[in-house]
Amino acid sequence: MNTWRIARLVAAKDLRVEWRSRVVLNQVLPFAALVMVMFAFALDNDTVLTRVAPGLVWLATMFSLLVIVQRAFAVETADGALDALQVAGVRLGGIFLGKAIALAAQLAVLELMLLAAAIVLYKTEVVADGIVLLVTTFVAATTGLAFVGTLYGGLAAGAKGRETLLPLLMLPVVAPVLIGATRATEAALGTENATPSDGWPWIGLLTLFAVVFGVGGTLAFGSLIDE
Amino acid sequence: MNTWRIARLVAAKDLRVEWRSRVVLNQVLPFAALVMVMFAFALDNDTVLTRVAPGLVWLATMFSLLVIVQRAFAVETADGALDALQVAGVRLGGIFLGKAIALAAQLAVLELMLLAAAIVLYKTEVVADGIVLLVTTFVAATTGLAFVGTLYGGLAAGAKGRETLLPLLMLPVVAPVLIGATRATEAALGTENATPSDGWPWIGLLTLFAVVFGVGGTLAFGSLIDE
Amino acid sequence: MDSVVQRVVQPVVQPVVALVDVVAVLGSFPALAGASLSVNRGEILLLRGPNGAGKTSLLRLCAGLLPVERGTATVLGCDLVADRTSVRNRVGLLGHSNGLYADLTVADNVRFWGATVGASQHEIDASLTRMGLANRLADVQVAKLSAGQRRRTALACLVARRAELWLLDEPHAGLDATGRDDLDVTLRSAAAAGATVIVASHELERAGALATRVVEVVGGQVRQVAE
Amino acid sequence: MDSVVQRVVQPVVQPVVALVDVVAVLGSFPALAGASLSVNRGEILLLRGPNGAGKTSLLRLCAGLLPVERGTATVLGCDLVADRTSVRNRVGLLGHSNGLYADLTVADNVRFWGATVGASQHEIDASLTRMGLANRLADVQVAKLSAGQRRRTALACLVARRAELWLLDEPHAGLDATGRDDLDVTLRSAAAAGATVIVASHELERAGALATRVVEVVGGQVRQVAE
Amino acid sequence: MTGFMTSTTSPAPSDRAPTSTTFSRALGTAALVGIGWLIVFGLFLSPNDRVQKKGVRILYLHVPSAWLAYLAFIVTAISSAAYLSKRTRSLTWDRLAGASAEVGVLFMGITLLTGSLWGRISWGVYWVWDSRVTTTAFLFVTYLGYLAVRGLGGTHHQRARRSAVVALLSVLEIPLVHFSVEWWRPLHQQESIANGKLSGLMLFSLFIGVVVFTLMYVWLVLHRQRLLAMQDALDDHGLEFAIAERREEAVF
Ligand code: HEM
Ligand SMILES: Nc1ncnc2c1ncn2[C@@H]1O[C@H](COP(=O)(O)OP(=O)(O)OP(=O)(O)O)[C@@H](O)[C@H]1O
Ligand SMILES: Nc1ncnc2c1ncn2[C@@H]1O[C@H](COP(=O)(O)OP(=O)(O)OP(=O)(O)O)[C@@H](O)[C@H]1O
Ligand SMILES: [Mg+2]
Ligand SMILES: [Mg+2]
Repeated sequence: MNTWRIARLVAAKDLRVEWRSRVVLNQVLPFAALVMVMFAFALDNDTVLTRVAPGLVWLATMFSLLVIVQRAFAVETADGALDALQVAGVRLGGIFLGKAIALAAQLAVLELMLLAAAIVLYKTEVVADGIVLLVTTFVAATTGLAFVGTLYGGLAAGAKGRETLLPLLMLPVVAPVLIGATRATEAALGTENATPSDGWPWIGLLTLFAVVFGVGGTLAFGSLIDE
Repeated sequence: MNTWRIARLVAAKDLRVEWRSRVVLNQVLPFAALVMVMFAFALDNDTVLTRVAPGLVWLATMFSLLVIVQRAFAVETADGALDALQVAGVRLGGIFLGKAIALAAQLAVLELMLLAAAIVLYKTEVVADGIVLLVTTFVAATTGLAFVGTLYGGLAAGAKGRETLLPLLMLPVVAPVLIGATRATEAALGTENATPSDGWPWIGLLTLFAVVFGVGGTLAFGSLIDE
Repeated sequence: MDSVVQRVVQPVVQPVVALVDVVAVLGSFPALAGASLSVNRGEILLLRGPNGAGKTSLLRLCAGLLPVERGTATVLGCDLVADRTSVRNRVGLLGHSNGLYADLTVADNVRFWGATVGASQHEIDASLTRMGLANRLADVQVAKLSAGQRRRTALACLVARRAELWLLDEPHAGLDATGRDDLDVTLRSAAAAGATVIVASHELERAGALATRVVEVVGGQVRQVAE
Repeated sequence: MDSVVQRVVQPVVQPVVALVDVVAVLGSFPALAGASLSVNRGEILLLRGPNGAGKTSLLRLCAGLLPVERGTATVLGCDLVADRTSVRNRVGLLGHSNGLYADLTVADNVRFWGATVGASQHEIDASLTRMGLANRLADVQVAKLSAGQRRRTALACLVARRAELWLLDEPHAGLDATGRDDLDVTLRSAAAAGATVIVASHELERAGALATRVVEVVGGQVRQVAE
Repeated sequence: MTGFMTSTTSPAPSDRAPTSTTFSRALGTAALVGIGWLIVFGLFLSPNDRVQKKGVRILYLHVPSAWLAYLAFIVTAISSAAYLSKRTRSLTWDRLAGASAEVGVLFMGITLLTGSLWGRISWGVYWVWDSRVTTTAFLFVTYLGYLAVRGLGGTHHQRARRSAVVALLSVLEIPLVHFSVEWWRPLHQQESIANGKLSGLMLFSLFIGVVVFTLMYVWLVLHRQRLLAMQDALDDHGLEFAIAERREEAVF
């Protein structure tokens, strides 16, 4: 059966797991909110805060991403389901896409919440003409993050002490997203009187990133999780 | 057999697990270092950085703490060893102390590295007469964090979706440590020309915190993990 | 009832499994050290042998999970040396672990694994009935099941996959009397419908009665057993 | 050899296990619904019965892991209703899962569990020999072992704990012929030395031959079985 | 499930067992009347503040809700302790703790809300990283965590033991919130009431506010506590059927 149907199957399965366990909803969302507060708290200086708010949104997203990805693959490895999936001949590209889709869905919800939090906590206000840029940024970045997360999540899933290997693998890779998304968001929010036009170049980076890891992942996922 | 011998036994076991798997050494330390770098990225602005460096050191510590605690209890729950421990009648207070000790040892190493990183990355310099304060802060904070981490780690270990419940429970509680340690460190490093004398009051808070959770944990750990 | 195994199998000239002097390593250890085995279509083969002899490794190799280090291995006409993934969608493996999603219900699990081969709802129900799960258990979360009930669920998932080659690792373990009977009936009818079955087991009476042929695995090699 | 079970047991007047109309719940489900059972010192009792009948729950209750909801339960003279933890250090439980530390070696594990009751090095070695692990395996990480080798390790840990009441959940599953013999010898000598053994199993021939008495668990109740 | 201790005492819930008594009804009416008074005094009779202008009127919601939230959490801690001590162990204490925590979270929420609204008026922003404001937020989250722990499952007594410990540890944050303003970054109002910076009429309106919130607190806790008791009783009742059903399995 074709890769695409597998992807739909796996995505549906992952979302159903979340639906039955409510883990992301009840625990990761509050966690993300907390991270925001903690940052603001550690930085503890309003002018600094508004200045770096966009960066913090993405930092918090990144940490939550870690948690969600960990969870997504803990589900697979807990009882050796990943083996079963491979044997089931479920095309690994399909698994990759499927898990990425489910991940992106959960991330999107999360980011919306974080942005809202940022606007309240850090007094960042959204300028009308930045909206388009903002939305584009979030879509591009989310896709990219979902792909990277799935790719390295799968890689770490096989390894020993995976709960700690994942961050190590992932953070350096997502750094570009962090920068790109931050700059683009700054432009959209007009932080330090940046204008939306400054933002679009970064979108290019984000999109490139998403495409590279999307294609790369679909092709390479198999060889990664195949021990 | 008495609580103290159990504690030594469990601590030795945990450290041996780390010795054989090298997970904290090879994965958490780099992770912490990465987090520091990420922060530097997110707020690329030297003046801001040096100003908030102490806060960031402790933020990074906090996130690494999450990862280490998760790992520490993943080891226990992976194959139902926690059940076995309880049946073995190993005094739960003993388990608590033991795991806390092992955790503190690992944290200490981590913090030293973070501080070094901060000094290099953020160009914060240590003033001689701040050293004593600095050391005291690290000792007090580390003890407190180890206790809290073990206590809530144990609580979450029983629960479904534990990898995500832990942060929710832990972060708000460690917030005081975050404040206290940050302020004390600032005082020690003379950030914003604070003087060591400003720091000592905070040590009080940190010590109180450590004592409360140490005693509380030793007494209450049983009822928390008892399923 | 046979609907669950009605996938049409075109007659194969060569044996379903043909291993010649196969060497396979786990880490640095040669779990299989020159194993040769040939299994024909419709056979029910029992692998017996001491702990650590290589039974699980042999099954995983046939499922394309373990790479062939030396020798030649052909399964269902696919050359595993050239591409061990090619065979996957046509074999079904039940390992020591069940490969179930603990958060999902029994029915959810069987439905998912069935869907990977496009099984109809009717076939899903048939599989559940086969393992005596078409009752209150069908809608209970797997996490809440007893050990044997989980094993039944895993078997139901396997049945729903309608594989041409069934590989089972100690399928009887944990099953009660009726469960064992259900299992034997299922395997026999699968074999009768043209599938091939390989069972690794330590319950020699039970599995011996089921099998059409017995071989012994010792020290990573396969040894014929005189009737 | 008997050194491993030489802990002196002072003669008890009342039965070792005395359950009367015990109700115990998992979540909201009464896994035990009015179970009554009495076991005398030196007995080897076999619990049989269908999957989900309540065998595991019964064993966990006797080990003080499962609270008594209604009825009265006395184990080794300790009243589980008043304080279910009181009995723990005197019973040993082998559940469906092994409760081993995968990162440690076989010897490490046995040493740790032995240490919880202050076993000497000589007793540790004796336990290893008992389960045929005093060879190259002793220094292999548990993570690398085969299923049966892990089960052996878990049993060795149990032996090292020299409990007065042994509770075993399907101890034979996964063991090869010699392993089973080793196990039976161990349990018989333990009983001979004054310990009491309760075994839950589905391998009626094997376990039946071992047991001095058989009862059936059905629907959360215990039913006597006519010889 | 309730343990053997209370399962016998807790009544089987009949389909029309009300959670209200004449007392609680009286209480409810008193609270309603009080709210009326609070509106009259808070919005009309009490004078404007020199600095805060009309904004000061938020005080009559803001402060009472905060103080009552404190009280609620302290009650939770005390009844948790009562549960943990062997002599007084009873699930009634546990339910009281739970109910009180729920109301406390509600009131703390009101404090945060009114606070940030007030902040918009007097600081021009909804949120500042003032010590008290932040610690309040942490206190709020901590008790969300407490409620999450109550939801972890297990038997009623397991729930009680677990959450009791968490409650006893969490309550320690209250002094942190209260004294934080003296410690650092005081942007938020310092102790102004205790050292009588308020005019008589303001003080009186505040007093009414406190009274009203107290009435509401007691009323809410009474009802929540009874509701929880009924839920537990319902579980026990369900257990009867479940046991009977389970025993059926043995027939075949
Ligand atoms: C989100 C923002 C705010 C939060 C979370 C908050 C929280 C609190 C809390 C917890 C208390 C109880 C303090 C105690 O007695 O321990 C309190 C008291 C008080 N708050 Fe706020 N507050 C906020 C904003 C404000 C603002 C903007 C004002 C006015 C400018 C204000 C004025 C007061 C006053 C006058 C008291 C009574 C102080 C005393 O005498 O104890 N608050 N607030
Ligand atoms: N990294 C390693 N180092 C040393 N030995 C290893 C390693 N990995 C696996 N082994 C050994 O390889 C063998 C694996 O064999 P396998 O799991 O196939 O045995 P099995 O026949 O299934 O045994 P069982 O009947 O217990 O299931 C075991 O003897 C194990 O000790
Ligand atoms: N939360 C729950 N909801 C519904 N049923 C549950 C729940 N938790 C446990 N159960 C049921 O309780 C029973 C547990 O029984 P237990 O594990 O003791 O069985 P067992 O005799 O050990 O079975 P096996 O032979 O398979 O090991 C199972 O029937 C399981 O389905
Ligand atoms: Mg095996
Ligand atoms: Mg069982």
